[in-house]
Amino acid sequence: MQIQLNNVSFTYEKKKRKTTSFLAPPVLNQLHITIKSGEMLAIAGKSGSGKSTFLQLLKGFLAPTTGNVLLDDIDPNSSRKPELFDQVGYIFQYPEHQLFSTTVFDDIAFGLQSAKLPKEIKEQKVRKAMEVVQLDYEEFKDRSPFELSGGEKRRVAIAGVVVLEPKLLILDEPTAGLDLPSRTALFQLLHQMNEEQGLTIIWVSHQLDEIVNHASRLLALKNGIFIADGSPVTTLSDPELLESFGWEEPSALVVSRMLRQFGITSSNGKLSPEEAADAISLILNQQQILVK
Amino acid sequence: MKPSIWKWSTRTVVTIGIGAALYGATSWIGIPIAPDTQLRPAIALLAIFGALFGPVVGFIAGFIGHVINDFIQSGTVWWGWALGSGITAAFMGLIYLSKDFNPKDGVIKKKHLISFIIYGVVGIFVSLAFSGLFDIYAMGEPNNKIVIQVISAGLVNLAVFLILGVPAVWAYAKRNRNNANLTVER
Amino acid sequence: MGNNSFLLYRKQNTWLEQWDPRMKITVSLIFAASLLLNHNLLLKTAQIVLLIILWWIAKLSWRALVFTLLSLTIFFISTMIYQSILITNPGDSMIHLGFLTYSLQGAINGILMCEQIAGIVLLLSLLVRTTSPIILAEGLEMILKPFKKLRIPVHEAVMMFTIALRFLPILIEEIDKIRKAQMARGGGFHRKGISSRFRGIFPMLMPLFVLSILRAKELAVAMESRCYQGDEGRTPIRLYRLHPRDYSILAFSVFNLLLIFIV
Amino acid sequence: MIEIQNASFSYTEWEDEEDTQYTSRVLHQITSSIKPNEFVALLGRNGSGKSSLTRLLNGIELPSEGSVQVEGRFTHVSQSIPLIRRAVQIVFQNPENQQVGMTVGEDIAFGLSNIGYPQHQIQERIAWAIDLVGLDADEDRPVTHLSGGEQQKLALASVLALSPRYLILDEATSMLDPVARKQFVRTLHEARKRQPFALIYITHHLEEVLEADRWILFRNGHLYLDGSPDQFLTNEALLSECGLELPYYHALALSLQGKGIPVSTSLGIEELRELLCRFN
Ligand SMILES: Nc1ncnc2c1ncn2[C@@H]1O[C@H](COP(=O)(O)OP(=O)(O)OP(=O)(O)O)[C@@H](O)[C@H]1O
Ligand SMILES: Nc1ncnc2c1ncn2[C@@H]1O[C@H](COP(=O)(O)OP(=O)(O)OP(=O)(O)O)[C@@H](O)[C@H]1O
Ligand SMILES: [Mg+2]
Ligand SMILES: [Mg+2]
Repeated sequence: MQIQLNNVSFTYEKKKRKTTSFLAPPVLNQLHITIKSGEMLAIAGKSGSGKSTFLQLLKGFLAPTTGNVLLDDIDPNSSRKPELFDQVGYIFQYPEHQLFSTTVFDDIAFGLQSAKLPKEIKEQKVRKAMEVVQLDYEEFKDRSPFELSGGEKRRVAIAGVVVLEPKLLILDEPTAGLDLPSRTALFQLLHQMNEEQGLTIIWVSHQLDEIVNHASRLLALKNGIFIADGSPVTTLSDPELLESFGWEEPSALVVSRMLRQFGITSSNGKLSPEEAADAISLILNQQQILVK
Repeated sequence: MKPSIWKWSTRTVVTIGIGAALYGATSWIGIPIAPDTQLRPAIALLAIFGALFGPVVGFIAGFIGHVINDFIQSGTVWWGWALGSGITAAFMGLIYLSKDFNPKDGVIKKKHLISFIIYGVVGIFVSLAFSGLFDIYAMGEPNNKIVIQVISAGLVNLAVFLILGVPAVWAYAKRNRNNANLTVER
Repeated sequence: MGNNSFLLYRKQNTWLEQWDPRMKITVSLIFAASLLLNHNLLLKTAQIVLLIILWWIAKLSWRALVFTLLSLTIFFISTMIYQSILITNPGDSMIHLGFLTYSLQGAINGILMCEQIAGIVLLLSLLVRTTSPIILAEGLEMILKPFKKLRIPVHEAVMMFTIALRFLPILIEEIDKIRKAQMARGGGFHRKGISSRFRGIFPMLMPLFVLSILRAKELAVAMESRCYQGDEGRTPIRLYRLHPRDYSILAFSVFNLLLIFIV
Repeated sequence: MIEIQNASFSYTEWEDEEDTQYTSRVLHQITSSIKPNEFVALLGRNGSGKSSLTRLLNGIELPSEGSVQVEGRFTHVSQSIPLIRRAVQIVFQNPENQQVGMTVGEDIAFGLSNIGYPQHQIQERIAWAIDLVGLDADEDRPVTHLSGGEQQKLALASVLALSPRYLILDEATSMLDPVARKQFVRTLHEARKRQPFALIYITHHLEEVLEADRWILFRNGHLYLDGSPDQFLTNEALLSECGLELPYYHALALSLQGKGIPVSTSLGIEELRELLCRFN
């Protein structure tokens, strides 16, 4: 699904007749942006810079103060078709905001209700969704989603949305609180859905290496506008941009660049530690000067 | 074990506070069924609160919830009706006092349901009679108008209590029975 | 809805807001008493005018005033009808208003009654619109302090009230959140039609209830783990001191009460 | 000193009949201790029992077997609970559950008021705490108008204001941006220098706890291993078993060492450059 934002601004203060309201700058300021179908888009920025607000605009939870949001060239807000937003899957910043049923099974299956599927298929789908978030079906299906650990809640929340097979998936800091295996599994799943179904994925993250590893495009939000928009590798090795956020360049990029400078590698992307080690040892071995 | 009805732990204080807020918040939801009469699901909450936490907690939560809701919606409090909300919840909470009733552990029997319904029905009409009399004496309201109001409000509340409140308590208890069975080892 | 806009109080730092909350509550009570005891048309009208002037001083919106009064119209009308039927002394001169017939005394009684209701409503509105709920609660607790000696749980009651006030907007938002969460899963049955709205209520009510109970549990834990143990050893968050201003307001309201008996 | 002796724990909501036992035991016979001023990291996979353990430390929950002692006081003695709570403060995983006040200022003041903080200093203390965590909001801001990260900052501020001797942070920085997180860790260390307190830090990211004195690894409710970070940093298999990822440079160093290239474990960019220069 393609998304287009035309001149979108947003402010939480309602317009009042009195003057005070326009003193505060808007949270989002005149955004112009197109997100193409099948992108893996990461969004980064300071706490409180408006990332969650931006995502809520895309899901229709909030309506822009000015400008419009187009989903596949239709503006659901002005054309009174809010059901278009139903194609968007949304995972909240706090999983508690997402859970409401009395058992994990019911919670995950909630979205399947309207489809009127036979019981076995429903169960199968739930089982599969729980599998991808690494929750054991038998152990968890009858437990209350509120009596789980933080990471387990997060996984239930993700499963409940993934099971719907949306056309656009929005995740607000999905990896906060997840351990490594579930993070890996989550991204494996996202990549798979992205490649096989052409699903558009948008997520917020504070982990720069995660962005470098998984995003095809990065939007960096500051003072209500996207001050950078492009491939994560180039964006995150741009000293000026890093400076303006106070970020440190991800180690993978630093090392890869150094290896490039030394002519050890020619790839202009990023290297995992193993790849870097391989390249280094290869070159050292080639030069036959490995001192023992 | 059920805690005593007079215990004022932090937990109780907070539960009453949030219960009151909940009653107030759901009072915002109303489905108009006839001019001047609304189906307010909030009354079902009083039932759940009374049944789960007893008459005292129910009374205070209902009373405070009503007061606050009145404050916010119009800036005025109709004390008679607020006390009435409390009384309704207190009556529904009488079920809490019967010894083997324990919805938190999933213990609820047919006879409980019957007495629960009786308490509820009595509660609804006692409280409305009270509110009506309160209005007549304290606010100098004309009484024939009040009588009509009391009867129609009573019927509506009764319907909500029977359609939403009773099944909700039943569902809550049933859900806990399932859970309890699952977690017990032998 | 959304936000806290439905909390009536908004910080404006007007003159009325600076009054000591204890005094404000006391004065309101005295004023309410004088409204109830007063049966002089002129005096009562003056009191209403005074309240409206205070409304203006507090920089409250006129729309809110009109709205508050409009919400009472049913009571005004029913009271006036009631008075017309009830009090008819033979021999009184009659006033005809449309289909209603009044004796002079009846009309005055009706107006007095309406003024009484309006006055009390305005008074309460003024109180809650010019005082932050927390300050109001603290004031109430200080006034009721003597009752603590009688082992009446004043602190607990005030705490409940405060929590209820704090959570009301949050729970209303929570309703919205549950709706959003169900929407996030493609459930769209909160949109059109009365019947579907009714069907939408049960799936909302249960989660809301369960969530609130959970909230209560978590909040109790959070409060206790931040060292809360009832009102033992608590210091009030704010310092309250009575200024000459507060005493003069008290004096005025007592004078107002006495005036009724003099006239 | 916090001493945990043989503590087991299960979430028992319904504990009436004596002969019922619950399978949901989440902690199994934990024995450990935390010394004053120590910096300890609790690590482990989701659901391994980290948060549950922290709830035992200030008496929110009591162990079903064994005991927990804080500065010589048992948590199951109800008279000592107030003193224990003064000493041990927790920032919970979900900051929303922690907010008591309606505005930022009231929330911070709540704890201060409970401990009988001198009235005339409360305002000052609130400002101090807001400043300490770098919260970009004045004290009249309603808590419901804060973003996810700002809520975490508020939770930290209201707990730091009470100057605890043991501070437990349960993934308290998971929603802060890298700068805020670094700044926060710096302020914590500053604060600890001025007025030492023990720090118990839960996270899923090892970079944040490289400076810790001790790492405690959890697995399925068992205290699995307890030792200095250096001990674990060379054992990638063990760490990944506990759901942890080595920081980039550590992983690189391990890989290089595996290939027989002599680099130190604390490999940094400078060392790498030197290595490459030497051979080029
Ligand atoms: N309901 C609200 N009412 C008023 N202001 C709000 C509301 N929600 C958020 N804000 C403010 O709007 C700004 C943007 O908030 P948003 O939640 O979008 O930030 P964010 O980028 O997601 O931050 P984080 O990474 O901390 O979650 C913040 O300054 C926040 O304080
Ligand atoms: N309130 C509760 N009632 C019942 N069981 C619970 C409750 N909270 C947690 N559990 C269970 O206890 C176990 C340990 O949970 P805990 O919260 O301590 O994990 P954790 O190590 O903090 O994990 P995470 O990294 O995901 O936060 C989990 O299996 C969880 O399902
Ligand atoms: Mg956010
Ligand atoms: Mg946890």
